[in-house]
Amino acid sequence: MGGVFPRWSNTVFWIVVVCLGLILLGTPAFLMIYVRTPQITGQFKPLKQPVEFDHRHHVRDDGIQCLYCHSLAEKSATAGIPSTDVCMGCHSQIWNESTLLEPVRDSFFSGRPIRWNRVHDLPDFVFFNHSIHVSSGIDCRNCHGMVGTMARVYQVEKLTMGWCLDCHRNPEQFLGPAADQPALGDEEAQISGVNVRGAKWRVIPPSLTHGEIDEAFVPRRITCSACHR
Amino acid sequence: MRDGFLAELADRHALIAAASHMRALGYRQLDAFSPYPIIELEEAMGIRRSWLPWLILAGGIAGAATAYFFQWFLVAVLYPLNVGGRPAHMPAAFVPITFEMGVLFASFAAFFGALFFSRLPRLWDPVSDVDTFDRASLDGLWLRVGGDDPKFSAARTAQELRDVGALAVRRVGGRA
Amino acid sequence: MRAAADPVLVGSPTDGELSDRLLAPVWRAGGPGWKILFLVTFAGTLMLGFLVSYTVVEGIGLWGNNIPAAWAFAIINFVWWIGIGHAGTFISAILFLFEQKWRTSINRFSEAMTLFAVMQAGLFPLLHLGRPWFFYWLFPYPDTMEVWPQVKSALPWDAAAVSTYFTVSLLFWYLGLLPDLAGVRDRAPGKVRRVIYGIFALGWRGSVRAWRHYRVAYLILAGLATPLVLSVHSVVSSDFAIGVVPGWHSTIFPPYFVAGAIFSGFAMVITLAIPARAALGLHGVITERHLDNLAKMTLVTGLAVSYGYICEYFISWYSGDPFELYQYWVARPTGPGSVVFYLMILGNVIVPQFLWSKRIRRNAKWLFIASILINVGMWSERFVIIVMSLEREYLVSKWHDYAPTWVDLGILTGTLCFFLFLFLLFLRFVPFISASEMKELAHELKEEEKAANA
Amino acid sequence: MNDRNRDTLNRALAGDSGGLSRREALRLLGASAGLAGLGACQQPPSKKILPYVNRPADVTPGMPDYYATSMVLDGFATGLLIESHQGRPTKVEGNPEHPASLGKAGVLEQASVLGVYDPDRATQISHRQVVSSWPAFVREVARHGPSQGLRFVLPPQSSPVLADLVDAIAGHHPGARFVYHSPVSRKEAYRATQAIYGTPLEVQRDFSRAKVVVSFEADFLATMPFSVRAAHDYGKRRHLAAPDGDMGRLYVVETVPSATGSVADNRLRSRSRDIWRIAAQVVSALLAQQAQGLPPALARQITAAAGSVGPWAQAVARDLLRYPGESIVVAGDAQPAATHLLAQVANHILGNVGKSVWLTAPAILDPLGDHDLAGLVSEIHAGAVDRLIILEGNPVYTAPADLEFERALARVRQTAHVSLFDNETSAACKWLVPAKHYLESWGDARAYDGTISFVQPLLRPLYAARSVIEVLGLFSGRAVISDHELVESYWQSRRPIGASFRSWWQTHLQRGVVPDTAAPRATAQATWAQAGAILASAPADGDSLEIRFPVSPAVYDGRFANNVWLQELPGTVTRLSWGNALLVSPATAKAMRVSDTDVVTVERAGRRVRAPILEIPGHADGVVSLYLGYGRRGSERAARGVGTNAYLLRTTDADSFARDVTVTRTGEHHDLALAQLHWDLHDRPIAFSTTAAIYRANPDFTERARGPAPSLLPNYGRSGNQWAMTIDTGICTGCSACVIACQAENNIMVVGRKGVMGGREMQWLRIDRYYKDPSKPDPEVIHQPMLCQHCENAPCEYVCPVNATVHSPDGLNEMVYNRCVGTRFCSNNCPYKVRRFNWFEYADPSIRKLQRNPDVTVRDRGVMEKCTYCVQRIRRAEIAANLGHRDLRPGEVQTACQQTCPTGAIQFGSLSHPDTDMVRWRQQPRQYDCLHEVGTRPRTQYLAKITNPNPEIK
Repeated sequence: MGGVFPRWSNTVFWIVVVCLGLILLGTPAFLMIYVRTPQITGQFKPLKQPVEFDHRHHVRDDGIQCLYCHSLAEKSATAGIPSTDVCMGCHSQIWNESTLLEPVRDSFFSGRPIRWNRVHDLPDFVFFNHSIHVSSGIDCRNCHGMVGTMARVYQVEKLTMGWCLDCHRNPEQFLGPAADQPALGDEEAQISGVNVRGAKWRVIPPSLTHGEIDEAFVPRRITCSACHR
Repeated sequence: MRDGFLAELADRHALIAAASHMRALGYRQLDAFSPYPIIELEEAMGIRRSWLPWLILAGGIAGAATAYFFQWFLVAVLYPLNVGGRPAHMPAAFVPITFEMGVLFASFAAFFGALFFSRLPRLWDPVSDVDTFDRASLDGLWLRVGGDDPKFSAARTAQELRDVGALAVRRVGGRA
Repeated sequence: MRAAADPVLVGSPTDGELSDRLLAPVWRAGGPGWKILFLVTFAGTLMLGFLVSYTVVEGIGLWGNNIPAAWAFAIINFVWWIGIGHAGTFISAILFLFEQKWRTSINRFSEAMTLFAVMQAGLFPLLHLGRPWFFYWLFPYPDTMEVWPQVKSALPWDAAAVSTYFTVSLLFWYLGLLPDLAGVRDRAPGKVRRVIYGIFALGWRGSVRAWRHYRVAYLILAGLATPLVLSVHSVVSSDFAIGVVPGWHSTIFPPYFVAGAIFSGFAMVITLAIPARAALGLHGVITERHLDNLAKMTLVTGLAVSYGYICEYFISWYSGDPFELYQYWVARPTGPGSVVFYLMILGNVIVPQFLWSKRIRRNAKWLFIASILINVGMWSERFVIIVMSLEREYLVSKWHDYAPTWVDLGILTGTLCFFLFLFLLFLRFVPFISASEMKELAHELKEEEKAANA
Repeated sequence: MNDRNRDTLNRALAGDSGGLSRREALRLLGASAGLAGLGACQQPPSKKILPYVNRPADVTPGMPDYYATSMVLDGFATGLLIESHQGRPTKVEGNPEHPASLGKAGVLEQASVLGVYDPDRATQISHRQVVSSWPAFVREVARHGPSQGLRFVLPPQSSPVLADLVDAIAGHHPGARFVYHSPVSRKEAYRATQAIYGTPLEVQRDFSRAKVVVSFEADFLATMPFSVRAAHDYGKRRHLAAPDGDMGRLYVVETVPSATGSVADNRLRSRSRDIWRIAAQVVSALLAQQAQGLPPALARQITAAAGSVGPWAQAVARDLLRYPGESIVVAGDAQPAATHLLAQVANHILGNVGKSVWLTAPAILDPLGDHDLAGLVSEIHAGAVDRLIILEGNPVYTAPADLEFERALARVRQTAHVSLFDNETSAACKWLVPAKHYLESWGDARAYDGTISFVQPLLRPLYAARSVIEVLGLFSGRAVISDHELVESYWQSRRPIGASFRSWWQTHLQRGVVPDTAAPRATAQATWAQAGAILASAPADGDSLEIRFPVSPAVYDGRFANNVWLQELPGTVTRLSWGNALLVSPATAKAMRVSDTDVVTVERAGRRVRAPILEIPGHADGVVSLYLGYGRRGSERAARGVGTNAYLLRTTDADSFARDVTVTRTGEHHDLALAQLHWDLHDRPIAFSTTAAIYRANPDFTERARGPAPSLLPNYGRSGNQWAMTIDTGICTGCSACVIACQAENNIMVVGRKGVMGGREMQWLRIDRYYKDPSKPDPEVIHQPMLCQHCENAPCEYVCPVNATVHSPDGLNEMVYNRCVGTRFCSNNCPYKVRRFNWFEYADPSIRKLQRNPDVTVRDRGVMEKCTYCVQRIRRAEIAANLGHRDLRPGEVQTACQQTCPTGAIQFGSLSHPDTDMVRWRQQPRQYDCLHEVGTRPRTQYLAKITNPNPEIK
């Protein structure tokens, strides 16, 4: 009767086997890579905001410091989106008839808050506290990037747990020089608008070991309940 | 061994006799097909011991070592945590997974090694085009002489096969 | 061998006859009995699918579990099924190593039984999770959290053991199946069937070189599967033995679990073999000798299980631990659900004693009934260990009784149906007795006979 | 302040508040990921942030604020601090400056925060079930000329503002009458003091110094007014610092086991109607030793009434006489005036009056209840009432059954109910005006001791609600309407001379209390004028079956019945949640041939109810009892149909206990949602107790359950703060305030009756109740607060396959919800069974979610949870300390349970602060670890319960 398989079936068989193998191994590999892409982490996506607020203008051109508007960053868990009256503090005087500022005036006079779109969003089970990071000497830019160069703000860092741990395991790498040394080149400071570090913040000298940092500063760098409660 | 002759034998004793006879005649590119394993045939054809066991051993050791290394590296080095007061590196707790992975890798080595050494999977082979060869998986017993055997000769070999009791001799491969 | 006393193969069929007889069910249409059973078990499988989805959507609150009995039916079913799986590998691997000829006619379908039982078992560790969609956190993969599994827990051991066990059993089974798949490829009517079986046969042609590697691989896989059989239920037993729960925290658990697993597995083989043999007219290949041997194995392992019980009770008394004393001497015999405890004693201690009798061992009907009782008994044992221990743990204030819900019962029934469903498919589409091994056996027997006659 | 609150609230109601919508998105994420099998590959949709338009200066988003206010219950104020997150009150704590609280809060106060977010609250003014409006109500009901037929029914009141309004109304409507009605009447106590002193007076007691306390059915530690303070003082007094310390002695005579009874050194079970006679026996025994100051006729009457004095009373009297001026004899509100009288006689004989006991003018208006519901009903039937305004309360439900108040209401032309809920009374009234919750109201009140306390709102009313004084204001003829203006203008007119009102007002509002305004000690002399008559009115004895109507320790008289936390709170002694049951002693149950869950019919004077039986060891024989507050049939969904309505058996002449009751079996069964089914210790080393005498002789009686546990495991470093807890079971009364505090702090969901019956309750902290010798008729009770023990060698941790529960360097057993896959192995392996599993999605989607603490994750379905030692508080304090460049101070971190525990039985802190009670306590010899021998090394440790029974009583 003879075989049922023609000669080419060998080739086809192997092609199929290799393809199946690739799919089997490739799918998880692809997914693991995919979750690290900006598509999933939400990086580099400038969000349209109800007000065309331009950080470049305010930070670079006007030299306004982060903490002027995000004033809660050193006191509270949240850095705080400025309330409308903070905007109007200046804009009642300048550009007070600009159409771009219509939503701000609208909010101020109607009492309805401006509905900003969230750029940096952590899951609900993560309790991030701005004040402890800022006061420990973490530069705003470490997490938020060069906001002063962004027209519309976007997320720069991955904000995954692994990314958090990078710093929590080795905080000294991400801390600036001690308070008495100039933190940043003037130009850089000017661009980023970051100038949060003054003498009143406690800065961890990079020479300390983990143990010494534990002892003297933040004792729980990587314990779960530092962030998950 | 793309072409050559395929000779059908009546029973296992005939097959064993034919194989050892052909080997005695100096043929080396011999192969036989049977529906069940015939150990004496391997001896008759002078086939050496398989070294698949060594591959399997290597697979097992590799699996176990990888498993232990990963357990140690992940829980004692990458992210050591205080779990129930236990030390981060706790060899006793790593044993089961190490063992299981050793067995798993060894089994993979055994299965895929056996296929690989048998040159499988191969859906098509010249012999499968031979009529009635399909009985080889049921009750047929066949001896094959490869066309690349230095002693191979289209006329003489067929005759020699008939002489050792082949019920039928068929040409494999080429243009039949 | 005492082959003369009792045949493992009746008559002396030729290779061709054996091929026809053992391969033909693959291309013959199933009878009406098969069809009815198929439909019934298929419906049960659909119900299982529905209940699984229902549980995943609503939460495992649908089950009867509570605190303290946070584990119940799911884990009982898991341990029970995986225990049943043990006999297949035991028969095909350990008996192979001991060159027990009688294993030949039953090893294929006991291995299939193993695979299908492990498939049922594998369902439960997944399903019983509170958040089954995160099951992959039990495996080490580079996640964005940079957190890893905790390998001091017995559950990752379990994941490794069960998946290894399934994989190795599958490879072992498939390797043994290759010659028969080739047989079907070459013998079956119709091209489609030949092509399909041909692809699965991977081009097996029975070359002497292939047989050589095949034999080595098969032997070593059998050698690997042997410690695996022993390790899997040992690991499963550590799911309990590493805990501090009175009734779990016991060093006898690994051997006693392994014995119990093989015990229940043999019982299940008997449960499946007796009806299959009758329905398919295989009295010639599955002879009374097989039943007798299976029953003897059941008796031996059953005695081992009884010994385990005695040890547990002895140690609980000897240690004087008040929690264990209460657990073993009060909670189990007199506590809530003590009926299950007595079912366990009936099935696992009393019923096996009847197997001392040769007449019962060789009587298919009684043996079948005994095997069912043993299966029930082993399920009860897991209930007793898991649920009854948890119901009466350390802290008196949190003693609480457990009662299953209809979802629990439905899922158990569903897995039974799914198991039978797979088994019916197997009987119909896979040569369920190894034709190549039978041929080898037939020749060996012939040689022996010749030698004996000479 | 109000603008701000409205701002936040509007956002929250629109579902826009960051936390809430984020959470829901997460759930969707979970669901879709479940289908796709790819948890990490979904991205939630972009979410909104809504900043303030004008940020108030005193609000820091992300940080809680605390405001002082007071909760008033039947007239008496308890000062509270309310934790508020951007305008959302989330948690109630005691006000340390307030004398009724001293920083502690009870069950009802703790749970009250959920009431403001009750989804079943009345939302709109309605007239005959049709939506109406405030102007219409004002026009139809309030704006009438002076009227003779105007009547008000309201709970007892101590508010000066309200008193002022009452006077104003009396001026405007000369015939108006006020009926102060509460089902929990204290009238008998006032009748007794009136009989002695000629005027009703409040008896004040100082438990912090009493050496011997005798309680005649007074649950002064849990359900009486001022009980939080009493428990605080009692806890301070009773805590035994060393084996030879002095702990005083507490005698309790009672019918139904109560919190107070459960911590008594000597407890005597008695039918309610016999308790006065036991009191008489004690007094009679006292009189035998010491009789001056008492009219001889009265003394003779008492001795005669007492009959022969039993050994118990003799022993108690001898004990009391040992400490003249340092003991307290107290009678319960449910007791007849005779018992109160006898208690006060005892206090006089013992010289306690003026020392441990003194008298003040009552804080509440009309203490004797000159106008009561019975009078009102007869007035109605006489046609004298044309307008009836019911301000809060629920008299249709709570009035004595013989009054048939609902029928009477129908005869009144104009009826209105100002109520939080559309309840039984609202349904019977023509008008329903939603009442403000106290967290939405302005007001004032006096504490039990007379201290002026302020009520200020934490948020604007969620609905079109009005407070009681606003409605009363309508009738006063004054132009001022809002409660804010009423309160402020009243106090402006009464500000202390010379002070600027603004600063005085601001200061005292902030403190919530005006210090040093406790009522002065009354100077009235005991004349004993009507004492004989009171004594003569004491109840007779007899053999008939008695029924007792105790107030529920959870839902009180039923007004809190829709509070799901309270419904799910297991009873202090019954351990029963979601309903009540007919409580009987095992002996009586046997005599009646009934047992647990048997449904019986209880019949009294032609009225009958059906209730399931629950046997309670320690209950008096020959009595059955049924908690008030259940069997509601208003529109409140959580309360409706739960349990049996005991009010149906109550009549005017028998409002706290009654005789001649019959109980018959129906043959039916009703499952009870009991949170604990077993209470025999089986000699297990779980809880320990002994007597002071034995403890003195053998201080090491807990030896087998303490000390280092042997282990093969290496020790982990223990530097820095190491958190730990010590609990003194000796002063735990089982009041369960900690349970509710934990529930509020940690977003613990309720599971309902079925959930509790299925063993799935979620409370992280439970109070286990053990009977030391359960076969005895009156076994000793041990309350053991059971929460995560934070074991150093935690069995739960090493069985988790995914590292979802691990140990922190500061000694916490951490539970990472978001890593949990829900294998539940940890719960199986927890010897203490303190882990809780989310079997379903328990998160309440209703408006109750506004109560949630934003610092604590709301747990998803399928994850484990458990006590965290309030890790959010620890981390917050650490951050604050870090910002302040300092170390944590001892006592800076308090867990929610510790903070509210009235007796201070729970102490929490760091082992690195040796100078704290927490550390000192655990060095006492009576310290033990629960299940020490399992080797878990728990951080939560216990002190054994020590009782000090009178050796003269066998």
